[in-house]
Amino acid sequence: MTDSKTPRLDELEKGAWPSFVTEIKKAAAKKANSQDLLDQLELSYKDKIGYWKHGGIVGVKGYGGGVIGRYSAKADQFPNVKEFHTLRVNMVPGFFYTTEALRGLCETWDKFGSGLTNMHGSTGDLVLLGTTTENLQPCFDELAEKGWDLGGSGGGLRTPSGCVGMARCEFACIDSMDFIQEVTRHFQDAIHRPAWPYKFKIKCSGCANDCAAATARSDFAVIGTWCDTLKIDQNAVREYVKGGFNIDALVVGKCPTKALEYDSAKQELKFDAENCVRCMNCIDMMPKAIKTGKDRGAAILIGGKAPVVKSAFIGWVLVPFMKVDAPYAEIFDLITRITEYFDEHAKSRERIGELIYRVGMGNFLKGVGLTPQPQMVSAPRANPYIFWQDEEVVKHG
Amino acid sequence: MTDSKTPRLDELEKGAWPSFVTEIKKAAAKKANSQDLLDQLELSYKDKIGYWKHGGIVGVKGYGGGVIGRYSAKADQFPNVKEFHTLRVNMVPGFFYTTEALRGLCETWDKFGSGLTNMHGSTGDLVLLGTTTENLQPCFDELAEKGWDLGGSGGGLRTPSGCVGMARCEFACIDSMDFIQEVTRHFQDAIHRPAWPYKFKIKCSGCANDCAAATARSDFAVIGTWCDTLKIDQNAVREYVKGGFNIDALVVGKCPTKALEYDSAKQELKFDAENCVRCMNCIDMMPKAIKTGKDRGAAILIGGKAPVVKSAFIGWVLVPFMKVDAPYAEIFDLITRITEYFDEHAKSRERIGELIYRVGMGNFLKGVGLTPQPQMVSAPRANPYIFWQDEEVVKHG
Amino acid sequence: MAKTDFGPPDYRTMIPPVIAKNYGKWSYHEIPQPGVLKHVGESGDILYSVRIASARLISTDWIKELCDIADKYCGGYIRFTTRHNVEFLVSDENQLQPLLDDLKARGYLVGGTGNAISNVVHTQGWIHCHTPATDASGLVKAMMDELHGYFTTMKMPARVRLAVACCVNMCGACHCSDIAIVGIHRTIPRINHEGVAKACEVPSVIAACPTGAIRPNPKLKSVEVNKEKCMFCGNCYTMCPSMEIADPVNDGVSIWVGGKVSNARTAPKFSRLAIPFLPNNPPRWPEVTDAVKHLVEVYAANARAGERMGEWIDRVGWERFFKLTGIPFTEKHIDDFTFSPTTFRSTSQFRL
Amino acid sequence: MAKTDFGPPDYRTMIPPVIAKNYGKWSYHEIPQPGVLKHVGESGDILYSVRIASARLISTDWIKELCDIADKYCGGYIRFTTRHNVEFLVSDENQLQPLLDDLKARGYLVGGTGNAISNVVHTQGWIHCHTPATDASGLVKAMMDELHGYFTTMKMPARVRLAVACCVNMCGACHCSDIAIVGIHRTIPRINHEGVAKACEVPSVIAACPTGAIRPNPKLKSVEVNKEKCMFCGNCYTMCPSMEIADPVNDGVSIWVGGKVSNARTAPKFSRLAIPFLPNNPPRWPEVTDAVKHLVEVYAANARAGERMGEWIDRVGWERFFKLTGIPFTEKHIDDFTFSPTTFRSTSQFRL
Ligand code: SRM
Ligand code: SRM
Ligand code: SRM
Ligand code: SRM
Ligand code: SF4
Ligand code: SF4
Ligand code: SF4
Ligand code: SF4
Ligand code: SF4
Ligand code: SF4
Ligand code: SF4
Ligand code: SF4
Repeated sequence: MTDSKTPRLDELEKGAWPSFVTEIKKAAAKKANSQDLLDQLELSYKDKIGYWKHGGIVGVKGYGGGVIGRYSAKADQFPNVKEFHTLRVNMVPGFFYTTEALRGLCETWDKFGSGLTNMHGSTGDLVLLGTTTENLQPCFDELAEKGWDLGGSGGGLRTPSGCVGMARCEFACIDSMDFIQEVTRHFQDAIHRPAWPYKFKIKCSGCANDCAAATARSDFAVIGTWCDTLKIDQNAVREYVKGGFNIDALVVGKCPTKALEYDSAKQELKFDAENCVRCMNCIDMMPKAIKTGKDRGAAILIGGKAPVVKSAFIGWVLVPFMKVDAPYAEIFDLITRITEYFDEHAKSRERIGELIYRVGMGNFLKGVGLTPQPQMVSAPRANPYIFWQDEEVVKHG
Repeated sequence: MTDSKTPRLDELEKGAWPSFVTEIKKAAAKKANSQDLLDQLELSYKDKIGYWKHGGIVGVKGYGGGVIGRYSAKADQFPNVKEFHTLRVNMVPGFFYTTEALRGLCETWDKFGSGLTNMHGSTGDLVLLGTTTENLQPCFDELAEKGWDLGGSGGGLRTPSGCVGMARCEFACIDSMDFIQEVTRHFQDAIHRPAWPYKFKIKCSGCANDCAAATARSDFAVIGTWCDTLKIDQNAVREYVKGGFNIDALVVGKCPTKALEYDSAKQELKFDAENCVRCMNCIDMMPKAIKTGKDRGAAILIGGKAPVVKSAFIGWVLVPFMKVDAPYAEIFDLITRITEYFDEHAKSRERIGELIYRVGMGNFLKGVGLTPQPQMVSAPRANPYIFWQDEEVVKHG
Repeated sequence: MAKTDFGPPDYRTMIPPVIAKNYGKWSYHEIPQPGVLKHVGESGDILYSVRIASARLISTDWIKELCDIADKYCGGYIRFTTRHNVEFLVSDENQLQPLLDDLKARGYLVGGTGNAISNVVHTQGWIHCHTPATDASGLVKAMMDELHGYFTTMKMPARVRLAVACCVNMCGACHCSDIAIVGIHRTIPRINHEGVAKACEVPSVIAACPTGAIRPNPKLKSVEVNKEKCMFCGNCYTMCPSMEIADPVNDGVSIWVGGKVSNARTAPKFSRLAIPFLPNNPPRWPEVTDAVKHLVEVYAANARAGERMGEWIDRVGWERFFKLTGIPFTEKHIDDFTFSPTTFRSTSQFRL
Repeated sequence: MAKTDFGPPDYRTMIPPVIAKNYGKWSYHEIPQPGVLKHVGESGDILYSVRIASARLISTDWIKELCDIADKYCGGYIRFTTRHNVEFLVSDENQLQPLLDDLKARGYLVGGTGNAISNVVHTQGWIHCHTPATDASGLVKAMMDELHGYFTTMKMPARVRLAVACCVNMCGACHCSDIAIVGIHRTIPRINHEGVAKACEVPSVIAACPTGAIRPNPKLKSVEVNKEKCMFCGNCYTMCPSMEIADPVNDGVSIWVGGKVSNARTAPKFSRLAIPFLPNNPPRWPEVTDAVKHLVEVYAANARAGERMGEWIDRVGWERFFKLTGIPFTEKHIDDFTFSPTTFRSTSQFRL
């Protein structure tokens, strides 16, 4: 123990939670760069500072994105991580894999890279963590051979991602996996050859539970919902109640618009359809008794992002309801209009949310050909600073 | 009718609501300037535009405020309103008057002015509407003789105003009328000789009903409240319920923090004191049964204002609770610290709310010697842009 | 030299004896009928306050008339309210009915209490200000002629507070009223360069513009307005008379709803845009009075007991508000000023 | 030339037959035990998903181990979740218990479902990024060693989502998590003027600063930082390597609470500042793990069933939150960025 070169990191092999240090050590047993990663990390733990330099521009032929260049600031000490770039491999939509596919991937990565990965990056990519500039191309070539394409980076479309949806969820109102797959294919050029002022992210959740964190973490969030009314099976409701389920505390009392009332005499769940805002809670709580509506589609929210520069935003309602069915022509058209507007009007490193904030939602809507709707706001403006256009006023004097 | 010179305004003598046109005509019968006001107003109604020019600086000796200079843009047509300044006379706190006092005021105003007033202006002043530059001084002299002082205008303290409070309201937690009287007296110099970057308003309401609109309409709002717990008379509650009062819909269901529950079996109103936010609603609805607490004082809110320039603000909690008892030393001291900070740091035409926004609440609190408290915010910051001071970090390297 | 700095008249000299005696010791109140408050002191003393509507812009003649009435029934005491109404303070119960009869005979409107539409907080407009986009007194008179039936009764779901301001300075309570009418301009200021150069402080003019639409024109020692950025607030005109903005053809009125001031039940709220523009149609502004009446009626028909306009809207949602009122929702309703992102809807929760 | 632009592997080739068959036709689900989801199709088919914790930063060795397990019990199919957990998809009920036994034998943690603390969304930190103020993987490991008992059970009032980001870029879900740990700098960037002049685009650097703290230094073809305005975000460093900001002594960790992503019951919420600073104390960050554990426990002891952290705080109020947790409230908790006025309390409603 005392002669371990990584006494600090060793501490992180203790305890019940799976240890990333153990993982690095496994890779280090086979790969010199993983060993140097471990040792450099130990130094970081000692010095309390990171030892990676700004990335240079590296990549694979024909692509502008998908690789994050990374160089060690301590290359003299850790020569094997002098170059330690990551490849962002486009994951399978829904994060499903056959073991065959995964084994193939591992084989290639053991050959060309560190043998370390993130399954997955927080955008959703399968992140291959650490290789040299030289190895990028052959690694990609072999990956491509096996059917793995790269994901996004830089000022372009980022790898779209979504929830498991219809594959394994009764709540799914749209086919989030299929949509993510098709949107990725349709806009591949924007992913692979980033040419926009800044990143643009698309995420899709099959319902308002938003298991893909789309509203918070993507510029363009597609959230499945319905436009008819949810369906209640009163017998199944009774079963829940009989089973001791506290329907008042967990369902009725938590409905955001008080659209539900339990009539304990009649043993009936009364529902005020007009006031349901499709929040999912009653369905979540009683999945056997309450189902989503049948006329399904999605709400689109725009502008979600992290704090840099103007503040974090949670996506804003852009389209209250639209159909999202294959082949997705309508929604692809919308994305095209929006990203073209983004490309044309955004400043460098300005997210779409920041652009909308700067030019005003009204101008943005006009620019992308959408009509203002009250669902877009939590409340109308409170300040009297209203713009009027020339054509709205009378020329005179 | 057809040969009336004011056919448009005549229309506004019809109908049930008291007519300001009738009032102007009454004055016009005695006063040439009121007649010209009427005629100029008719022209405005015809042309749909105002005919007053920017005011010049006019006033009375020793004072810098209390007069709004006003000149007609149509002085050639309406020579008697060539000069038509208003005097802002400091009303009686609480807007109480003896008929004797009012008659004396009318007499003087009939002598020197238009015979028209606003009872009252929206800040609270008794507005004497329209006189000449020449008449300002003699008018004021005679007013002063009768005990009427001027109110505020310009970049200084504006006439403080408040609700009727203890004079006629069982809800009053502080003596709003007395406080307004004393604060006016204490800070008279700042009213009469405005020397600050912009206006500063103080308003006081005896309770959270805020009948003086203090939170919305004053820079420094004093809102009466209590720091013990409200008092419930269960017998009186029962009387209300017996009388058919819907306690669940109007009281229990409307308590913002659900601190009340009516036990209809025990006929008892249960109260969760810890969660009462002293909103007044249950007391408002059942004044015979529920009373404010006994340990009384006020919450201070800062920054309320109209939209110009940075947006309208509703006052922000600055002091969650303080005692407000004569002789008001503590609160006067607070006002002094705040107005000194305002005088020193605000830009021209910057309200205190805008100043706080610009410099940051933390810096403002430090500047006026107050401690941050969670009551000041509806929620803590969501962005990670935190300032650290030199003394909080370690110097090294 | 005149006396100065003696402050307001001492309220103690202005209050009736029943108030002096029961000051701070009132026990409870009732509203026996619209416009009549009955306050009962811990002492058992009773004070009736009878509230009447005022035009606010009043003549000394009328004030003297009020004084006559107060002398007759109220021992010579009178008060005004924070919303410009007049209150007759009756400590002798026997005087109550005679007073009410007298007021009725004079055609005065008794009301404004409880769940009523009280008097309208308003401003100067064409009467006395230099920056108005409309008149205030006329709008109030025209509206209240239509709505006075709600002043003299208490049949609203809750109190309804109206306010009128003749320009976006909003002298009054417009930014926090159940219904607010605000005069607005819609065309950019017309610059008289000579005038600016002569009389205006250029940096202050530039600083006055909320949207940074004004830039200096050093050549002319004047300024220029960027048409794209100007939203017609008129703040520059306040700073500089040579930037006139009033426009008889295009000025008009906007309507705002759902604000409140009190902390009762819900926090104070801002009024929010309902109708961006209605034309200035003096003397009776029929479009405006119709719109306000409509808003009041839709509210009255839909809100629950005890629910202020803004509380009702918050319950049913703005999307339902626009549906129920039939008011079109436009890009003008969507905030585009500094805090706009905080008004955008950041959830998929809404009514379709 | 390699194949390009063929897109992700087709998910249809990656899903087990039971999913292909029941795709879009699931009827309901249950959670028979922590970490095990039971989905029932309209067809009557049943799919068990067994969820285990992952370190996220994993070796190909471990992936291959997962593959072995999936081959044995799941017909060769496996999935990952949006929070980096691994799911074994069991369509043969008989394989469920053997799988669970096997996982237990390997020391894997089964859990993360329902009202649990699931895996921690996190970032690169000292592992791979150039802008970190702390490490992410280490913090996660240290925290979850303390909290894993809440991963393998479902005894929280509601789900609790943790996130870690190594800098304020917040790659991940920090801005909307029940509890978020964010690395922060606290000292201003150190400018290497030569480097700036050589390699950095000055206008972009200036534009990158959220608070406008950077001004040009034309003499040096470089920039200066206004100490008063800099709040240490490091955004300038992202644009320009010659403005180093990492500071081993003063960098550290901030803790944020009450965010959520879902629209269930309440709208998505931002996480808000709880603890402005805790020191970087690798390898186990004891101050941070203690603080997070404390937050979790205070929440668990006080929230009602079904109440997320932010929902609980909204019900009891932030003033109560600070009292219950004993965390001091400081000027740092008060927003002073663009939208700050919308976070100030505009009502006299609060708990004392
Ligand atoms: C790898 C990854 C973190 C991880 O470990 O999972 C990551 C890593 C970086 N992010 Fe990120 N971001 C990653 C997901 C995110 C997310 C989450 C998401 O996409 O759902 C966010 C928040 C959502 C958003 O986009 O706003 C995110 C918000 C940022 C930001 C702030 C952007 C903003 O507008 O606020 C930056 C700063 C920048 O762009 O300059 C950033 C920048 C970076 C850079 C490129 C650092 C930089 O300044 O150049 C990091 C490279 C690290 C490295 O060396 O590998 N990264 N980044 C994630 C991408 C992996 C993947 O492809 O799956
Ligand atoms: C597997 C996964 C989707 C995926 O594509 O990978 C998933 C799967 C399910 N989610 Fe989720 N959610 C998943 C991430 C999320 C996220 C995103 C996140 O955590 O970053 C959210 C938003 C969290 C937030 O608000 O901060 C999320 C919010 C929900 C909710 C609403 C929670 C709430 O606020 O009440 C439900 C409804 C419920 O559980 O009652 C939900 C319900 C479900 C159900 C029950 C749906 C179903 O019928 O199959 C699934 C099992 C839940 C469980 O684990 O108990 N899922 N779910 C994700 C598992 C992540 C993990 O490993 O822990
Ligand atoms: C007379 C009065 C309206 C009325 O008819 O009642 C009034 C009239 C004027 N106000 Fe006001 N304000 C009056 C109460 C208010 C109020 C209400 C209040 O005090 O409760 C407000 C909103 C609260 C506030 O202070 O924010 C108010 C907000 C403004 C503003 C916008 C200030 C802001 O920060 O947003 C301005 C613009 C300015 O100062 O340049 C303004 C400016 C003006 C000026 C001086 C016009 C100007 O630009 O110079 C008006 C003079 C009119 C005249 O010729 O008589 N007035 N003004 C009120 C004062 C009478 C009195 O002393 O009792
Ligand atoms: C006389 C006056 C105070 C004064 O100093 O002049 C006053 C007097 C009373 N107010 Fe008020 N309020 C007065 C202006 C206000 C204002 C300010 C305003 O309207 O500009 C407000 C804030 C309005 C707002 O939120 O927009 C106000 C909000 C209240 C409330 C809370 C209303 C609510 O939101 O529920 C109550 C409580 C109640 O009535 O239940 C209240 C209650 C009362 C009581 C019952 C207090 C009492 O026990 O004596 C008084 C009789 C009310 C009535 O008329 O029914 N008073 N009251 C004001 C009369 C104005 C008028 O002529 O109409
Ligand atoms: S977002 Fe909805 S549809 Fe998608 S996995 Fe979550 S609960 Fe299911
Ligand atoms: S989905 Fe949400 S809003 Fe609709 S009834 Fe259920 S709980 Fe209420
Ligand atoms: S604010 Fe309160 S104390 Fe003052 S009059 Fe209104 S209800 Fe009475
Ligand atoms: S005063 Fe308001 S918060 Fe307190 S118990 Fe009464 S209704 Fe509830
Ligand atoms: S609202 Fe505007 S126009 Fe009306 S009095 Fe105030 S400043 Fe003058
Ligand atoms: S009217 Fe208002 S927005 Fe237009 S230039 Fe003048 S100050 Fe600026
Ligand atoms: S949070 Fe910051 S340090 Fe961590 S990966 Fe993202 S950009 Fe890098
Ligand atoms: S660290 Fe952030 S605030 Fe400081 S100068 Fe750089 S960009 Fe500006």
